[in-house]
Order: sequence, then structure tokens, then C-alpha cells
Amino acid sequence: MSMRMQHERGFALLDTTLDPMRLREQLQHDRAGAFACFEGWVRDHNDGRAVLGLRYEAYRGMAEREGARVVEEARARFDICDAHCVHRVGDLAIGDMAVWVGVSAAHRGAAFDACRYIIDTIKDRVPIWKHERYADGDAGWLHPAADPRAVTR
Amino acid sequence: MSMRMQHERGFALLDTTLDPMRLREQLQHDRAGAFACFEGWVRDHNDGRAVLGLRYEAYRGMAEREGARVVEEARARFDICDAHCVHRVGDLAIGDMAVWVGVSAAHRGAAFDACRYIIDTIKDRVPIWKHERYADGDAGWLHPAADPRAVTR
Amino acid sequence: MNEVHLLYFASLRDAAGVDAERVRTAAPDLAALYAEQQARHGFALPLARLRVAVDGAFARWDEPVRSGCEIAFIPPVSGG
Amino acid sequence: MNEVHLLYFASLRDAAGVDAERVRTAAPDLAALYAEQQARHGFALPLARLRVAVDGAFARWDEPVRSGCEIAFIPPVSGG
Repeated sequence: MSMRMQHERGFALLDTTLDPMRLREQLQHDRAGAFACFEGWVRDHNDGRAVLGLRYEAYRGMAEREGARVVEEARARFDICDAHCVHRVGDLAIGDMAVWVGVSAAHRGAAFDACRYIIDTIKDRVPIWKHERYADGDAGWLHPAADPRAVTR
Repeated sequence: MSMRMQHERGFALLDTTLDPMRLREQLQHDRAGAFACFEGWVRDHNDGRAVLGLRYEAYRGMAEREGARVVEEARARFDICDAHCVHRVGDLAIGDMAVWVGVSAAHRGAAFDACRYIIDTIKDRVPIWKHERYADGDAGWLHPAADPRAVTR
Repeated sequence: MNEVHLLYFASLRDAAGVDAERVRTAAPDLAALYAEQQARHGFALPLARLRVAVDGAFARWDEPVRSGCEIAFIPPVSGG
Repeated sequence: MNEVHLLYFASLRDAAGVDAERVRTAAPDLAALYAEQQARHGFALPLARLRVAVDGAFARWDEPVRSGCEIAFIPPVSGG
């Protein structure tokens, strides 16, 4: 049953507001006792600078394929019922949700581990870039140095 | 600011349906870039037996104090903005939410770690008991042997 | 003799048939008090699997029984 | 000479002034192709900080340049 109910594609890019309740409902299964979820919110600061807002840009076709592959990897590696991730593109304001990851599983260990794996790997590997606007008038693309904790390919 | 906005009491017992959207909103802060959340759902099976429904009972005063202490410990140990946990008491059906844990933080590592700490410790230490009704007509209290992975006091 | 207020939860309450009772006891510590009530009510759970709380806070089994306390034997919990 | 379709994202696009272009190149592999475009557009990011994708899938820098491909130089990503 769970295989049939899994989303064909576990990842989507959206240019409209994310709705956590609808996303969450898609992962409900009677055999799921645990649900772990991660949301990335637009912070008002980054590296000590006040942030006014930001924009996400993606290499759309590739981001959709790589994102779906990351979610498939999580489904294969962890004993979970289902998993899903959506990522915003376009302009976002402070407090907006940039990314949502949800995982349902029979037990909480697998739900947490898969959720963490997905967000870590999305951040490492999916071609999406953040452009921040700062209170001091400056703006720029973020091209972070590799995070040593990130899961590498 | 974050200290002022933190809930006086980070834990509550409720005998009505939990509303994840309302709970989530209480943890929003402009300086929070990460939100990790855990929900426990009533599964249709446990240890290979089909479950029809269940009931949670608590030693109310003590559960509220111990639960609040667990959330305070998470706030002290991890670099987070805020954390909150609510737990149901009374009768629940398959798919109902039994427990909700939410943590907001500047960065995701602390949000995940604190969320995991809270649910592990709640399950280990807070005086709440589950009574399950099975499809075979049997019913009983769950008094699990200590989980070797659980955080001990 | 001390008089204490005992609380029973979950399977202990089912076995005792009451959720609370006032008892007079000569038990010197909380472990002896549980042994006494276990014999009286036929509790299946051994002391090693329980915790004990006095006035709503976890306590040690070797603490003395004090009159007027609220004492709860805490079976393995199963919340979450 | 091979003709390829190049895609630029984020700071590379800002530096190139275009998000895509068709170029004819004699570069034998993808690393040489980046060096060529880096010199032409003044890209600040060294090759060591980039990944490269061919037709929407990650590729190795030592792969040959094939005519008709869509090639994207991938600056360090910052989604999530």
C-alpha cells in the first residue's frame, strides 16, 4: 500500500507560498506512528548582517531531478513510509518558508534520520541559489564553502 | 527578545485535538531560520498486533512539571530560539496526533538535536501511560522495558 | 506509623481497583512501602521496573516514608 | 570545434551578463571549457569551487566536450 501511495516525484519547486498542512496530510498513513518535519524560514540575519529579503533561483529541470533523487535515496536507505520535499523559488520575505521536508515512518528514529538526510543533501547538491538583500544596501549571491558536516555524493 | 517570547511553560497536556498550525505559529521568530518538528500519530499496529484505538492517562500535575523541565533542559543545552511540546490525554483513534514537539532555531543542527532530545526524554521520563485496544478483543497498558537508546536522567 | 496518600496509575490501578488510597504504614522507606502494597494488591511489576515519586517529584527508593506525603509508584511510562 | 549551449546561474550569470549562450569551442574537456569562459567573462570562482553538469546531470571535469550538449557550471549551491 505504501508504495502505491508514495508520490511519483518526492520533490517539487514552487513559486507560491508553501502550505505545511496540505503537505503534511499527503504523508499520513495508518501504519505511520512518527512524523518528522523540517522547515527552513527566511531569517532576519546571516553572518551578522541584517537581511531584508531574498530570492531563490534554480536550474529548474536539474533541480527537480536531483531533488527527486535525494528523496528516493532517503526512501531506500531508511525504514520510512513516505517522504516529500518542496522548495520555493522567487522572492521571499522574512519569516517566509523556503523549504519543507516531511517524513512519515512507523518509528521516530528513521523519520528523524531520513528528514535530516534529505535537508542536508538538498543543501549540498540541488542546484538552487540564494540571493540576499541587506539592510546596508548591499546584495549578493551566497556561494558557501563546502559544509564539512554535509552529506557528500 | 526571544527570552521574553518563550512560553512560560514549554509543555502542556491537552484532552482535545492538537492543532499543528497554531502550535507552529507560536514558535516563529524573525531570527529563526530552522524549524524542526515531531508528531506522534496513533499507528494501526504495535508489535505485530492490529490496534483499534488507545487511551492516554497521565499523573497530571507531575507530568506537567516533568514535561516543562524537559523542554527547559533542551532550551539550556541547545542553541535554539524556542521549543514547545504538547501531549494528548484521553481517547484517541488511528491517525490522531498523540504528541507534538516543535523547535525553532537559527540553524538546523540545534533544531533537530533539541527536537530529538525532547521526544526521547518525554518518552523516557514523563508519567503518561498508553492503553491499547486490539482487534483480537484484548486490551492492555504498555509498560515497555527501558529503551537502551533513550536519554536517561 | 505514618499515614500517606498513595496514587496508582495504569496497570497498578487496575490491580489495586482504586486510583488512590490513604494508608497507615510502618514501612521505613519507599522500597518497603512498595513491597507492602505489592503483597496486599498482588502487583505484578517488580520494584526494579518502577520509579517512585513523592509529592510529584521523582524520589529514591531508600528515602524514608514521611507522614502526609503523596506517594506515587510509577510504572514504566509509555507516552509519546 | 564543438558547438555547445552554456548556462550561467547566480554570480556567474551576473558576471557573464547573460543566462545562456551558444559557443563554439576547441576545448578538449569540460575543465578547459570553463577556463576558456572564465578568461572571457572574468569569473571570480575558481574551478575547484564549482561542479559541472551536462544535459542536467552532474559530470566530471575531465569528460570531453560533445557538440550539441547543454553544459552548466554550477557555483556552490545555497538552497534550503
